Amino acid sequence: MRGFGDSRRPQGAWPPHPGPLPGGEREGPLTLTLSPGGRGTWVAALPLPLLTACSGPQSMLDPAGTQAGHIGTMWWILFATCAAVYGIVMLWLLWALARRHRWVEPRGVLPVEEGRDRGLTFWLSVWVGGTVVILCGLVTASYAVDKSLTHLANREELAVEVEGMQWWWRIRYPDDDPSRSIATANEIHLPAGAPVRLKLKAQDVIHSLWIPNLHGKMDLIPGRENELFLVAEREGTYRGQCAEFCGLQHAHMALTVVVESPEDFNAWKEAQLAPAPEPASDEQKRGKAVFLSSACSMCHGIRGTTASASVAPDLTHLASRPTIAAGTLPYNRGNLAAWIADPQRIKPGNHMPLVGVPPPDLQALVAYLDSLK
Amino acid sequence: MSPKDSHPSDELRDGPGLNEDETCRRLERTWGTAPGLWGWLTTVDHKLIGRRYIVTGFVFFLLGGILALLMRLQLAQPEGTLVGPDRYNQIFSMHGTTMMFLFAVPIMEAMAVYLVPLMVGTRNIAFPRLNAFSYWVYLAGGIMLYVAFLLNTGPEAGWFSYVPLSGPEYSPGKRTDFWAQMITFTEVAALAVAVEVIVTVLKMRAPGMSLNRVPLFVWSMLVTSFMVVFAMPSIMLASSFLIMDRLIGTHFFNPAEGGDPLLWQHLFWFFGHPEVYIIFLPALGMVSSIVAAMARRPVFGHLPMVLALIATAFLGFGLWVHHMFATGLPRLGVSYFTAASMMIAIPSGIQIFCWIATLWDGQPQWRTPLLFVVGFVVIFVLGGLTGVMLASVPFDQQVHDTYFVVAHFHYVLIGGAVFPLFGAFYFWFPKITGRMLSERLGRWNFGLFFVGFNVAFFPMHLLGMVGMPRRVYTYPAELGWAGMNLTATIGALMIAAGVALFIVNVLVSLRGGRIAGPNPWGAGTLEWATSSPPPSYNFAHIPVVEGLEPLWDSRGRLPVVHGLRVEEREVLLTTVVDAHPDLREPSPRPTIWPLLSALAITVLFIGSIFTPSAVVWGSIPLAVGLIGWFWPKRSRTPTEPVVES
Amino acid sequence: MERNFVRDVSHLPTHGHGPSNLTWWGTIGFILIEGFAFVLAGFTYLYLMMQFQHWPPGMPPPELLWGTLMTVLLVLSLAPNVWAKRMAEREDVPRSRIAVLVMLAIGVLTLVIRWFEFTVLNVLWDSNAYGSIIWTILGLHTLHLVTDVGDTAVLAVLILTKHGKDPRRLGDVTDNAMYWNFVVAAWVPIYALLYLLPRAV
Amino acid sequence: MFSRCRPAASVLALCVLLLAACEREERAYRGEPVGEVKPGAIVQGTLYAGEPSPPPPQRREYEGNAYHISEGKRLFEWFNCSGCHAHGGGDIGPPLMDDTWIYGGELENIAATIVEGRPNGMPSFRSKIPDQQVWQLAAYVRSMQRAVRKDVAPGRDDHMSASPGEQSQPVQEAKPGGGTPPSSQGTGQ
Repeated sequence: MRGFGDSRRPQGAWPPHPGPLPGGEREGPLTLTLSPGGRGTWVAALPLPLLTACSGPQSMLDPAGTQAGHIGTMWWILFATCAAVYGIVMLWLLWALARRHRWVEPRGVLPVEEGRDRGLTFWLSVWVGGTVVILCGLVTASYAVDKSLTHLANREELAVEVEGMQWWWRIRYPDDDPSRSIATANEIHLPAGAPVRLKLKAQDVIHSLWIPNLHGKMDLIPGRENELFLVAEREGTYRGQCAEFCGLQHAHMALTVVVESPEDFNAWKEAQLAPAPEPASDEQKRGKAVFLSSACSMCHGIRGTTASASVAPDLTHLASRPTIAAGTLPYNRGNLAAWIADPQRIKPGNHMPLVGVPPPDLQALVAYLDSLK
Repeated sequence: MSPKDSHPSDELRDGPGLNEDETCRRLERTWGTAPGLWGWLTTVDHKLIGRRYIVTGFVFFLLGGILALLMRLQLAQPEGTLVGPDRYNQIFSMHGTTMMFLFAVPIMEAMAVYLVPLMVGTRNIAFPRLNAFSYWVYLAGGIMLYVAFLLNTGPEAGWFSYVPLSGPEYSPGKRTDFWAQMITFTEVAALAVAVEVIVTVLKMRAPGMSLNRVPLFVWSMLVTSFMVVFAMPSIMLASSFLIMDRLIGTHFFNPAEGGDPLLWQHLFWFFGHPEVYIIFLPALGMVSSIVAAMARRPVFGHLPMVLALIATAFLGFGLWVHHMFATGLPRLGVSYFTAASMMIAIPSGIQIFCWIATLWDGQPQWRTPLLFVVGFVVIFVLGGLTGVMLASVPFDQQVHDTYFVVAHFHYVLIGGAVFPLFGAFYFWFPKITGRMLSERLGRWNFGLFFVGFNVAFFPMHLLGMVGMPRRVYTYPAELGWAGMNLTATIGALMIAAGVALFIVNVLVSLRGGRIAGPNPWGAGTLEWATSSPPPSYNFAHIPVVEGLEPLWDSRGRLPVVHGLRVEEREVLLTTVVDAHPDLREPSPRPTIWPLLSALAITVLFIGSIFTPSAVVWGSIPLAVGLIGWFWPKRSRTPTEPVVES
Repeated sequence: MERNFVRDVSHLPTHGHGPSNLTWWGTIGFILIEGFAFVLAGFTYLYLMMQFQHWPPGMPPPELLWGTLMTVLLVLSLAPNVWAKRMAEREDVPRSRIAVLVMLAIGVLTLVIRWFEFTVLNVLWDSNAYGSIIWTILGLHTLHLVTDVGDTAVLAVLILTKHGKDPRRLGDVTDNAMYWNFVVAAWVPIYALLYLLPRAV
Repeated sequence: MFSRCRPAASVLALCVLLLAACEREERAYRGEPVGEVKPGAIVQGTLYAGEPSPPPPQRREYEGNAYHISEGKRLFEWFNCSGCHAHGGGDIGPPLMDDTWIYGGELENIAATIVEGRPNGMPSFRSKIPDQQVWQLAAYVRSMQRAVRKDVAPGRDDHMSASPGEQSQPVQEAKPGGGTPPSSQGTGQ
């Protein structure tokens, strides 16, 4: 029952039957905590006060990659320039309103004085000139930063295919040797410091991949293939989210990006290459049977078993992922059980149906899935 | 054919030969709208239709505002449970659609329908029947959308309806079809008004109002109308493609058969970006009117202001790609749009400068309209500057489709258009109703709106940068967005209170407001030369214009022309550039045909949602309606035939 | 406010031809709108063309016969059209009547030809994006033909009855002629786009 | 020529359609299972039955709902129904777009066929496909043979050589009981 007890809300009896689960569609996801430390630390970040909110697992103001760093610089340039301009306009407005004005009788009209208007015309041309100079500066800066984003593009060390689906992310690490390519979902692992090319595709509707700590967003468009080139520098766990409205569960289409040392990355990759472990306990064996004989295997695949469907996330190493349902819930057994028991309450409208697995089977199924490290 | 140029002596004309009271009485009989329901349905008076248009637009503003409040309440706390995703998606789609298509553009055009004929000194708008038709079509489209929404058939793919999400495969049912047809309704209405305004401004100006003497509000509406003419065909084409993809299986947006989802985005934003200026330019005209009257001097830099308007319009068509920076278009081409998008700050900067300069040199009168203008400058300049930021491709890639953009365009659109509009309400309410709005309530209204607006929308800048995307129906607590979202919701409630206060003010002032008189602000343009509210014929005699602010120039003794018939509806046409008197043109009388044609076209449009054959059988009643509309009728006095257009 | 009569306008005429008419300006306004819709549809055509490797994709382009016939007829129709406009401006009612009837006949003939054009496009609107856009463009132009023919028919009825004595009907003939010019002007680039371009690339 | 009452009748029909909007547009993504798919006799439809019995509730709930049918369309691809039925045109399995139904063309028949399987190749999906999805699939299959209202039938899809979309076809009633086993059918062999 790992991770079960640390839910913030009372969870109700296990197995979650009979009757509707607590939480649910009308009350939001069941539980949003996770086991302390380790995976998915971003989720554990407590609500932060406004000023410290700038840093975070999904903030462009806290860059952890080369590209995000450049864009961060661009932001500060823009911010400083625009703040200065705004200040000037506001000061002038204040002066214009508060100064001692020419006297005019009630309902009278002020004559336009040629001299004063000529003076104003001079300042207008200064103003326009200044605007042009500032804008040229900003256009140049923007262009320079834009070029720097693809500076290392030809030194690609790793290619990752990201495919947006309604409403999850299919991630592939292609390899020339097909048996060495990895398929996973809703998590990207990246070696720190390596130039990476993300190949972006979509099957259904337009999505947009946005990992603000690493780079700006790029759309995933059916019929097209886009690219995002990035170098992640600082190790850590970051959060990305779909940024193009994509339907009912656009709000729950997140992914986790783990930036780790090259050694850790290779270890993770090797682990992912392995087929699913064989069930060890009787309960797990029964869970596997449930999986293969029920609706699960119509959509999900687990390498090393007969389940080979691929329209839903590959579950071969489900238990090694930090979240389930595309960042909706932190991974733990309790959440997993709740999710399988009634996915439509937690993420209404998503494509995982209400299967109605009987409670004893559900427990076995969760035990099996939890063994898929 | 004998042109009826000579006038028999029995024809009555305005002028020195006819007693003034008698002139007004006869003009009223000629131009007045019949009382009762029939008169209401058949009227072609631009003031009645304009007023109707304004009220309808404002009702849609309130509806859109209620939807906004629902969204803010849902987002006030993480994992909110007020509405589910399906309802939320419909709500935000309806909010955007309502505000853009049913509120902002129509109400700006409505102000033009009311004010432009008065400001250029003529008796009615050009093509008054088309004007009536336009209103009915707009009303039908708006009602259709809201009825559909109440029947759970509201649009669900956003006001921008990106394909494939809005396409046949991912938006089942009729939701998006209703949205697409609503576009057709409102575009037909908007295009009709645009043509009317253009022709009114070009051909019906008072004698002497050469182009360099046209008031800035009229200029802004002229430029806006031209933008409508060139922008709206794009969205009509796009929404037709969409509805054909959905209903008869064309492949415009199907990449598997050679279509392209990005085609939609190009067409949509080729309309969608100018749309922002279509909303914003009229507001600039309003600001100019208010500033001149409140600063007690003409706006500084009339010519630069006009050139800035025109430049904005031209540039406005060259920026649409900055809505598509994240779609992976070629980098170099995209850089052009960065430059173009930033350049639009130049004309905007000129205008801001000129207004502040006018206030600086003038003698600001601290009345409510001026408060809204000051609020406009404070808010809009900030929105404009974040717009400059968004023109930068790398920065836009970060904040595109986040709450930063939500904050930006609300600063631009509420600050840039709604604040001037409220200022305009306070400014022209006495002209439209004859009574002043309360200044005290006005200050409270402004204060609540201004503070509430900033409380609601300023935090959204930061929200966007710390990762909150747009169009999410909920968000997890762990990301630390809760506090700012709650603040925004409180601000939204303050805005609602401010708007409620405005409604109270209107209701109270309609009954007990101070009587305004013809020119309560001592302003200088022609709409203030007639009584408040203006008579059905606008002016007893068509004024002659000798300067930019005719009432200030004429010092109480307004020059006028005479010789228009008083027993027949007749308007004076003038030449395009110099406004020399050219023709006396008959003006159409009230008729039911525009309403019938609008009903026929409504049946056609709604029918075509369900069956393509409606386009065929629906065109028959429409043709009947149009023939009835254009069928010539004999005038009451048979000496001069009348064309009804 | 006091007024000061400075000018008498009672001698001004009550109708005119061309740009001094409001209707003329209104027609120009709608021509601008529709013309721009044609331009955008043309851009869509070129945009979609860039999505394909072959254009048309795997089928022969529309057969030339009927489309070319349409082009010839439309261009030739300009002559009677200009004549109609002149006669109307001269306020020559009998000749204007003849001219309107000729234009009506030509209009009906174009609709017949258009029917055959649709039969030789070699693609359906729901086959692929190429089919969608050529059907749409042709449909859009047909809509203009139908509108103009309907308009001309109503005008013919008016001008042949007692309404024809009204000089304003002659103004309508002028505006109708202008609109037909637009319909022809819109067709020529469409012909090039739909019939010639696929053969050139 | 159009008869004069055609437009009027169409307007009336539109009003009815508007009222049907709520039912058509509901997104019942967590619909309570309205009825279990029971193994039962093959209902041959009202044409054959002596007394028309009231249609079961899921007919309205699923056949009248655009969302369910579009979900059925998605699942038809996901579960690779096309592998045998080839987008409804028929291949190894019988065509689904025509009006010939071996095991009954009503919603319940189709649902039962999915759950139970049929001889000559149609596997049983009992316990493999949850009830709601079975009904969705069945409703989609009904739309393929144009037996559902046009305003709920799906449009074209975003794939190659897509058919024009079920809603572009005229509505027609199923003629149940073709009686020819798929193995001896001419089509698709």
